[in-house]
Amino acid sequence: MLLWMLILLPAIAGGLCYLIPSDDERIVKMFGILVAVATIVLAVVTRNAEVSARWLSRPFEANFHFGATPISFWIVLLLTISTASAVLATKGPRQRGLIALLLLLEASMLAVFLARDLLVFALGWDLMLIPVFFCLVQWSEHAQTAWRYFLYNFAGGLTLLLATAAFGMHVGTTDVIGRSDVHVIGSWAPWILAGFAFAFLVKTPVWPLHTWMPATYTDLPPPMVAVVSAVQSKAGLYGFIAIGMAFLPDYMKQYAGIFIVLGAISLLYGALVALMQTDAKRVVAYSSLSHLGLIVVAVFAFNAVALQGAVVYIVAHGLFSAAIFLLLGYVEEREATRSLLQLGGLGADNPRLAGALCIAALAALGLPGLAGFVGEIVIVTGIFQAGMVWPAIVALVAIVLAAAYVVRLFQGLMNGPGVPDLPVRRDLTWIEGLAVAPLLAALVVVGIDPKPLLSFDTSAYAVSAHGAPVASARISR
Amino acid sequence: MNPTPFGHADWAAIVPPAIICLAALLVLFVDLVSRECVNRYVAISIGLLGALAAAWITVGQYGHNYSAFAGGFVTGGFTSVFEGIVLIALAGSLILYGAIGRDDRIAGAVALMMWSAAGAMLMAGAANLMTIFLGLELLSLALYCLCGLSDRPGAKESALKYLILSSTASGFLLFGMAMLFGASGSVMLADLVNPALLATPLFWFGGGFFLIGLAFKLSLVPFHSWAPDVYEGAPLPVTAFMSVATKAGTLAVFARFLYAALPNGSGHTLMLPIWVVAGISMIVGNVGMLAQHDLKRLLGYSGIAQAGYILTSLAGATALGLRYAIYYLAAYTLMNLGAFAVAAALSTDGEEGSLLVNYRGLARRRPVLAAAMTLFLLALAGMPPTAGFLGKILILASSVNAGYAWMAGLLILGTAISLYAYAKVIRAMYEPHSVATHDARPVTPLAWLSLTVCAVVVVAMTFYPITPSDVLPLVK
Amino acid sequence: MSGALPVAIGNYLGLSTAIFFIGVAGVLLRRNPLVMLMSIELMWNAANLLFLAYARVWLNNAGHIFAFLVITVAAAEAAIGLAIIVTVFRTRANVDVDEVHALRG
Amino acid sequence: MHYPLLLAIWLLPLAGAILCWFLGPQLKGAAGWLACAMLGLSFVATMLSWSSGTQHVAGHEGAHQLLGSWLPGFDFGLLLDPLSLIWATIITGVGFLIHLYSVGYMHGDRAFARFFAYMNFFVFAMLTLVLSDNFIGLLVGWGLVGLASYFLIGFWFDRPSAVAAARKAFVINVVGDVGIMLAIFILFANLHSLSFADVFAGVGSLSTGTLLAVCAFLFVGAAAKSAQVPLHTWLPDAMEGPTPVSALIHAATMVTAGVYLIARCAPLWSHSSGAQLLVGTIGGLTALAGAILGTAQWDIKRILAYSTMSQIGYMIMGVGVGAYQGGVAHFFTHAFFKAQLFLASGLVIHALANEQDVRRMGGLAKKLPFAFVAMGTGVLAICGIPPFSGFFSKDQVIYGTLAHGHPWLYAVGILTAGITAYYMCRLLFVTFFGEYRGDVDPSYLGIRHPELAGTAAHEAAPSTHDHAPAWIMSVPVGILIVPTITIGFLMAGGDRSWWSRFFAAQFPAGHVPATAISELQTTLIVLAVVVAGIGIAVWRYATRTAQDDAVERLRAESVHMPAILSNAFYFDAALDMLFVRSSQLLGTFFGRTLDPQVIDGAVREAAWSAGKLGTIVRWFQTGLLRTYAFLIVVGAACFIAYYALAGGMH
Amino acid sequence: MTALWWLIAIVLIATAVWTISASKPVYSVVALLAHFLALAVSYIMLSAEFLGVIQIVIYVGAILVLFVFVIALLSSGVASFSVGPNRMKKGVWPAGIAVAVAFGLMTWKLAGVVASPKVGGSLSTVPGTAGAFGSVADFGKALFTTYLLPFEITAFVLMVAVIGVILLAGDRSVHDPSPKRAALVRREMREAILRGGEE
Repeated sequence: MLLWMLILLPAIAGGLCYLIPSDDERIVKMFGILVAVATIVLAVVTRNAEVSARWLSRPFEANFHFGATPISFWIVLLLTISTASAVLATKGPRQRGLIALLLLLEASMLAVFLARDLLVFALGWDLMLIPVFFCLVQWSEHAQTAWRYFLYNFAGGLTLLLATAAFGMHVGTTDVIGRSDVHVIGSWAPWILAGFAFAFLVKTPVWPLHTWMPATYTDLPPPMVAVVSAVQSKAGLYGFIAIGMAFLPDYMKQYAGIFIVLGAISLLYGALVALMQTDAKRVVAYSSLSHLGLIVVAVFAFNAVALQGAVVYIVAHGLFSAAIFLLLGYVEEREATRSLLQLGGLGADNPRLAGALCIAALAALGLPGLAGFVGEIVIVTGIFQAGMVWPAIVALVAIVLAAAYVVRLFQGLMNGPGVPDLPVRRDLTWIEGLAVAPLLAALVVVGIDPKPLLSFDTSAYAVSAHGAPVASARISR
Repeated sequence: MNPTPFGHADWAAIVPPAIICLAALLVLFVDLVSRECVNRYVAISIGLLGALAAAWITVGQYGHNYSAFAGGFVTGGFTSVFEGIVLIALAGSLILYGAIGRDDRIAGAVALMMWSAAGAMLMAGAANLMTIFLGLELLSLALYCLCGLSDRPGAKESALKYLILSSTASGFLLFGMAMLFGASGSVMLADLVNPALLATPLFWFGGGFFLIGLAFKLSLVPFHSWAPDVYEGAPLPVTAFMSVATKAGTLAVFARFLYAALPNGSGHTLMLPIWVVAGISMIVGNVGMLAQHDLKRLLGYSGIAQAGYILTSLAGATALGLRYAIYYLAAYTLMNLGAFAVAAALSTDGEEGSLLVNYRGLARRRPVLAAAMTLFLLALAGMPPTAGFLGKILILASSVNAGYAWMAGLLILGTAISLYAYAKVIRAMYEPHSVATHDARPVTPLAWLSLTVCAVVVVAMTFYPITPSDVLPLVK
Repeated sequence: MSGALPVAIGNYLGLSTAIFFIGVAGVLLRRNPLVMLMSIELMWNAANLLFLAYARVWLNNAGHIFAFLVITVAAAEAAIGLAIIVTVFRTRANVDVDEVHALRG
Repeated sequence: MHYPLLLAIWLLPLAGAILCWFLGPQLKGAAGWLACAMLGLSFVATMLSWSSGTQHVAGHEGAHQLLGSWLPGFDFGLLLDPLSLIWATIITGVGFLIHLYSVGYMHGDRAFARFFAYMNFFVFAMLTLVLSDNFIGLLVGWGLVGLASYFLIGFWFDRPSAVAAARKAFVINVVGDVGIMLAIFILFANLHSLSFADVFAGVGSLSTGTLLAVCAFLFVGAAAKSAQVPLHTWLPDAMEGPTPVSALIHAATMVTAGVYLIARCAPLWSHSSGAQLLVGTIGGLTALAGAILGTAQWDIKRILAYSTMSQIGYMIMGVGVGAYQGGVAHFFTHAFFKAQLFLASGLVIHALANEQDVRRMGGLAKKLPFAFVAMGTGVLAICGIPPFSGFFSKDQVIYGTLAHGHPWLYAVGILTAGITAYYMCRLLFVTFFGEYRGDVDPSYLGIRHPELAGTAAHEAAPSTHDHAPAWIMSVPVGILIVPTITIGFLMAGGDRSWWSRFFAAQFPAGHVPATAISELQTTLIVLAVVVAGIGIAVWRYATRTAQDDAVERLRAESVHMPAILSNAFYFDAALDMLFVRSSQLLGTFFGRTLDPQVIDGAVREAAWSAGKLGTIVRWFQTGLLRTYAFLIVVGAACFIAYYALAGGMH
Repeated sequence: MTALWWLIAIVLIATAVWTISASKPVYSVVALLAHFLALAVSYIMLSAEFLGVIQIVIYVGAILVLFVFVIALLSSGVASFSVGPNRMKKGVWPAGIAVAVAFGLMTWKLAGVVASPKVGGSLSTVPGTAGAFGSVADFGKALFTTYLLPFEITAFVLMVAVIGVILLAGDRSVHDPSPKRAALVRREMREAILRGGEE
C-alpha cells in the first residue's frame, strides 16, 4: 500500500501543483518539498515491500508489479533525495511548472526503477521523457535541443518497446525483473538484446549516440538537469544490469566486445572533450559521458567486483553530478554566465559555494574518501580482474584527464583573480546550501562506508567471482 | 405462404442502424415543422439520443450471435463492438456540430451524418457482398454531401475529389465483388471458404479488386492521396467522423473477410499486398505529417499511418491480433475525436481552429485545452500513459508472434518519424512565447463532457485494457 | 429464355474487363468531371455485366438483385455527383478538374 | 589486535581540520592554536605508542587496528610498525613545529583559519598514508595528500601562477595515483587481497614479469609524489605556496611518501632485481639532475626545492637498490634539516617583505643572525659535514649503492654530494655574505623581469600588519637545530647502531658481499668531494674580491646562464608538448569538429533526409484529382500484377 | 445468337471508347446512351429481361437526362467547357501504360477461364427455379424475401441522395473566388486561348 503511495504521490502531487490556487509560488514550493521529503521516507520504508496488480494476461502476462530490488533501492533513494534537492533549489518566476515537472519526472522514474515488470519498465521509460521534453520546450533557448532529446530517446524507447513485446511473446510473461530463473535463448534473443541495448545506450548515453546529451544538459534548468543527469541517465545502466545481465547473459557476453569498445571510447572521448569546453555545464555533461562509459565497461566485464563497483558508481555519479549541476545553477543565476572564460575568483567571496563545489568536484575526479573513488577503484579492479587490461588502462588515462578538467572547471570558477565586472556576489543562502547538503553528505558517507551498496548478491547475475567471465549454464525459463 | 421469411429476430438484429436511420428522419421532420429552422442543439440532441438508444441495443446484442436476413446481417460480439465504435464516433462528431456549421443546414448535416453512421454499422454486421456494398455506399454518399456542406474554401473541392476517387475505388470493389460472385456463385462471404476457389484466377483477381476497394477506404498508400485533401477541406465534424467511422466500418468488413471468408491457406498469399501497403503507409503517412500546417491535414496523414498500425495487428490473422486491432481502433477513435474536439473548441464563427499557427502558446491561453490536446497527440504517437502506448505494445506483440516482425519494424520506424510531427504541435502549444490570436468562444458543457470522456477513457484504457475476448468465435 | 449462354463465359469476362479498363482510362485521361463521372458509370456497368453473366452461369438470381442495387446506387451517386460538380464549377470559368487544386501538399 | 590510540593519532588532526574549517570565522586567531594543539596531542600519542609500535606479537610486528571492510579483499586497518612509527613521528613532530611557526608566519592572513584547516587535513592525510595496513588505504592517503598539497600550493588562489602550479601538481600526482592503482589491480587480480600482509606473503607466487610490472607501476606513483625524473616538474612550481607549506609538505613529509612506499614494499623490491635497477637509476638521475639544476636557481625557495628533489633522489636510490635503512635514515635526517632550511628561508623572506631572489639579498648575516645560524647548520647538515646529521645518513646511502652492486650509482652519489655542497654554500654565501643588495636596481643584477621578481607582495604582508611575537617563529627553528646537529648519532655505529637494531625486524639484513671500497674509504672520498664543492663555492662567492664585485658577478652569471639550465633541461616543455598539448588538440578536435559536425551532423543529415522524404510525399500530393487517380491505378496495377503472378501458384 | 453477341460486344467497346474520347460532353452522353442500350440488349440475352428494362428506364431515362441537364446548366456559363492548361501532361503515358499492363495481365490470366468453373456454388439456397430464372416474378420474389435487407437499405441510399442534393443545391452562398484567384483563372484562360484550344 505504501508502495502504491510512493509511486502515485508524486504523480498526483505534480498535477496538483498546477491546481493550487494561490499565486504565491512559495506555497507551491513548500508543497513540493513536503511531497519530495515524503517520497524519501516512503522509499526507505518500502525497501522490502512489493505490490502487484494484474495488467495483461494476454498476449503475455504483465502486472503492475512494483518493488525495489537490492540494486534499484539505492537508485530510488538517489532519485528521491535528488528530487528533494532539486525542488528545494528551484527558483524564479516559473517555479510552479518546474516543481510540477520535477514531481512528475520523479513519479515516472520511480515507475522505471521500482518496476518488477518489463512492460511497466517500458511504460515508465517512455513516460519519463515527457516532463523533460516539456521542460526543454519551455526553458530552452534552442529549438534543436528539445528535438534531439526527444527523438533520440524516443527512438530508444521504441526499440525498447519492440524488444519488450518480443520478450513477452517469447517468455510468456514480462513480470520477471528480479527473477533469476528466466533466460532468453534462441534466434530471437540477439534481436531482443539489440532492441534493449539501443535504448539503453541512447539513454546512458554512449558514444556515438550522445550528441543529444550536452545540449540537453546545457539547456535544462539546473534543478531539472540535476535530476536528469543524476538518475535518468542511470536508467540505461540499470537496464543493462537488471534486464540484460539477468535475462540475456549469453548474448550480452557474446557481443560484449562491442559495448566495451563503445564504453571505452565514451570514457576517453568524453574526458578529452570535457578538457576543452568553456561552458561549465558542457564540461560536466561530457564528463558524464566519460563516467558513464566506465560503468558500461564495468557491466560488460561480467565480473562480480566490477558489478558491485558499478552500482556504487551509479549512485556516486548521481550524487556528484546532481550537486555540481545545482551549484553551477547557483553560479549562473548569480553571474548570468557559465563561461569559464568570463568567470573566475568566486571563491574569495563565496567560500561556502566554493567549498560545496569543491567537494562535489573532487568526488567527480575520484578523490579517495569520496564516493566516486570507491566506484572507480572497485570497478577498475574488477575490470582488470576480468582480464580486460586495455579498458582498465583507458579508464586510468581518463582518471588523469578527469583530474585535469575537473580542476580546470573548479579553478576557472572559483580561483584566479576576481573578475571585477561580474555582478554583486552573494554566498550560498541557507536554503541553497540545504539543497546540496544531503548530496554532499551522502558522497562522504558512501565514500567512507560503501558496504551497504556493495553487499548485494551478485549471483543473480551471470558474473564470475574471480577472473575471466564464465559461460552461463542456465537455460531459459 | 409467409410473404417474408424473416421473423422477429431478424428485425431485432438491425435495430441499431434502424434507430439511427429513423432518428435522422426525425431530425428532418422536426426541422420541417420548426418555424424557421431547428435549433442546432435540438438536432444534435435527437442524434445523440438516437445514438444512445442504438448503443443500448448494441450492448444488449453483444454475445448474441444471430445471422439475420439469410446471412445479410449477423449480430454478435464482433458486430456489436464495431457498431459501438461507430456510435462513439457518431456521438463525438455530432457534438462538434455544436460549435461549427450554419444553422440552416444543421438538420440536414446531422441527418446525413447519422445515415452515414448507419452505413458503417451495416458494414459492421454485413456478411454478404450486397450489404457490404450498400453499407459502404450509404456511408460514402452521405459523406460526399457532408464534405460539400460548408462555405469554407476547399469544402466543395474536397467533396468533388472524394466523390470521383471514391466512386472509382467503388468501381474496383464492385468489379471485385462481381468476380468473387463469378468464382463462388454466391454473394455470401461464408461461401468463399472453399479451397477449390484457389484454383481459379477469378478468385484471386476478385479478392484483389475487393481489397483495392477496401484499401482505398482505409487510405492505404498508394490509395491514400484523397485523405489529406478531403480531411482538410471537409468541415471539422465531418473530418472527425470520417476519420474514424470510415475506418471502423471498412475494418469490420476487412476483418470479416480476412477471418471468415478466406479459403484455408490462402491468407498469406492473398493478403500480402495489403500488408505491404500497410507497411508503406506507416512510413509515408508519418513522413507526410512532417511539414503540415493544418491539424486536420496532419491528422489525415496520421490516419494513413494509423490504419497501417491496425493492419499490422491483423497481419497473420491471429485471434489475438483481431482483439488488439479492435482495442487500438477503439483507442484511436477516442484520441482522434478528442483531438478534433479540442480543435472545435478553438473554432470561431469564421474559422475552424485547425490551423497549427493558432496553437502557438496555447498552454498560456487555454491550459486545459492544451493539456488535453497534448494527451491526445501523445496517444496518437504511442506515448504513455495513454492507450496508444499499450495499443502499440499489443500490436507489436501480435505481429511479432504472427511472424510479421518486419511490419513491427516498420511500425517502430514510422512511429519514430511521427513523433516529430506530433511533438511539433505540442511544442508549439507550450512555447513560452505566445502568439496573440483570435479568442475562441467558450467551450460548451457538452464539448467539455466529450473531451473529458475521451481523455479519461484514453488513459484508463491503458491500465484496464479491456479487449473483447469473444470476438473471434462470433466473426463467422 | 433459359437457353445456354450465347458465348463462352470467358468472353463475357474479357468484354467486361475491357469496358472496365476503358472506364479507368477515362477517369485517368479526361479532365472534364462530367466525362469522369460517365467513365465511372462505365466501370460500374462493366461489373453489372459480369454479375448478370455469372448469375446466368450459376443460375443464381442474386446477381440480378446485385445489379439492380448497383443501378439504384449509381443513380443516387450520379445525382449527388452532378450536384457537387455543379456547385464546384458553376462559378468557375473552366469545367476542368485540373483547375481544382487548392488543397494539396 | 586492537590499538585504539592509533585512532587518536590518526583522527585528531582531522578533527582539527574540521573544526578550523567550520568554525574558522568564530575562531579567528585561535584556529592556529587549535590546530597546533590537535597536532601536539597527536604527537604525544605517537610518542606514547613507541613501545607498541615496536612490539612483536604472534609473528606480527607493531600495533594494529581494524577499521572495516568494503568487499572481500578490500579490508581496512591501521598499522603502526617501526617504519610507520618513524614517519608518524616526523609527521606529527616536525609538523607540530611547523604549525607553530605558521602561527607567526601566517599571522594576519585573511584565510588564517582555512590555512590551518588545510594543514591539519594534510597531516591527517599523510597519517592515513603511512598508517594504513593495505594498498587501498595507502592510495586513499596518497590521493588525499595530493589534495592537501593542491589546496596549499594554491592557497593564495587569486594569484594565477599559484593556481597553475596547484593544478600542475595535482594532475601529476593523479598520474602517480593511477600508477599505484594499476599496481593494485595487478596485485588484486593475482592475489585477491590488498592488505600488506597478504600481498607480501604471496609475493613468491608472482612471476618475475608481474612483479616487475607491479614495482614499476608503484614507482610511477612514488616518482610523481617524490618528484623523481621525469615527473618532478611540479615541485619547483609548488613553491608558490606559503613557506611553511614548502617546509612541511614539499620538503619534510609528503614528497618522501615515495620513499615510504618503496620501503614499505621492500618485500616486493627485494624479489625484483629489475625493479631495483630501475628505481635506483631513476633515483640517481634525479639526485644528479636536481643538484645540477640547483646550481642555476636564484629563487631561495626554488634552490631548496631542487635540493629537496636531489635529496629525495638519494633516498629513492637508497631504498631502490635495497639499502632501505640508509634511505629511510636519510629521510629521517633530511626531514629535520630541510624543514629547518625552509623555515630559515621563511624567516629571511618574512623579514624582507617577501623578497625571494637571492641576488637581491646579501649581507644578511649581520641583520638576521638567527636566521644565518639556522641556515648555516642546515647547510652543513645537507653537505654532510660531520658530525651534522646529514653526514651519517648520506654516507649510508652512498655506500649502500656500492654494497648492493651499483658502482655507477655510487659514483653518481659521490658526484652529487660535491655539487650539493657547492650550490648550498652558494645559497648561503650569496644570501648572507657581502653587502645587502636589496636597494640595487634589479636590472643591474641581471634579473630579467624585475617586475616579476620575487613572488610579489601577496604573502601575508607582514610589514604592514602588526607582527606576531618573533619567538613563535624562532622557537621552532631553534628546536629543529638540535636534531639537525645531533640526530645522526642514532645511525652511527654500522650494524650495531640503534638505527640498525630498530629496523632489524623490518628490513632483515641480507647477505652483503664485500666491496672494493670500504665504508670508511667511502666516507673519506665523499668528504673530499664535499670539501672541493665548498671550496669552489667559497672561491666564487665568498672571497673578498668576489664579494666586492658581487653585483657584477651575479649579473654575469645570470646573463650567461646556459639555456638548458635555465629551462630546467626542458622537462616542462617536453611534458607539455607530449601530453598536455596533444590532449588539448584532441579535445578541441573532438569537441569542435567531430562531435558537432560529424556525429551530430550525421544525425542531422538523417533528420534532414526524413524532412526531404516529407517533401517527396508532399510532391505527390499535387492537389490534382487525376494525380490521385493515377496513383490509385498504379497501385491497382501493382496489385493486379501480383495476383496475376501469385494467383496461379497452387 | 453468337453473332449477335459479337455485334453487341463490338458496339459496347466502341461506344465505351467513344464515351471517353468524345471532344464534347454531349457526345459522350450520346455514346453512353448507345452503350447502355447495347448493354440492355446483352442483359436480355442473359435471361435478365427485367434488368434490361430497368437499365433503360433508370440509366437512360433518369441518369443520362440528368447529365444533359447539367451540361446545359454549365454550358450557360462564360465559356462552355473551355479547358484550362493540362497540369498532368507527363502523367498521360504512365497512366496509359499502367492501365494497359493491368488489363493485359488480367486478360492473360483470365483467358484460362473459358467455361463455367467447376466449383460448387450453394445452388440449393438459391430461390427460384431454372424455368423462371430472370423473370420479373422470380426477381421480385428474391428481392422482397431473401434480399429484403439490401432493398431496405437502398431506400436510405436514395434518401441520402435526395436530402444531399437538396442541401448542396439549396446552398445559397456562392463561393466567390478571391480577386487574386479570379485573376489567375483569367490568365489561365487567356493562355489556353492563345495555345489554340488544345483538346
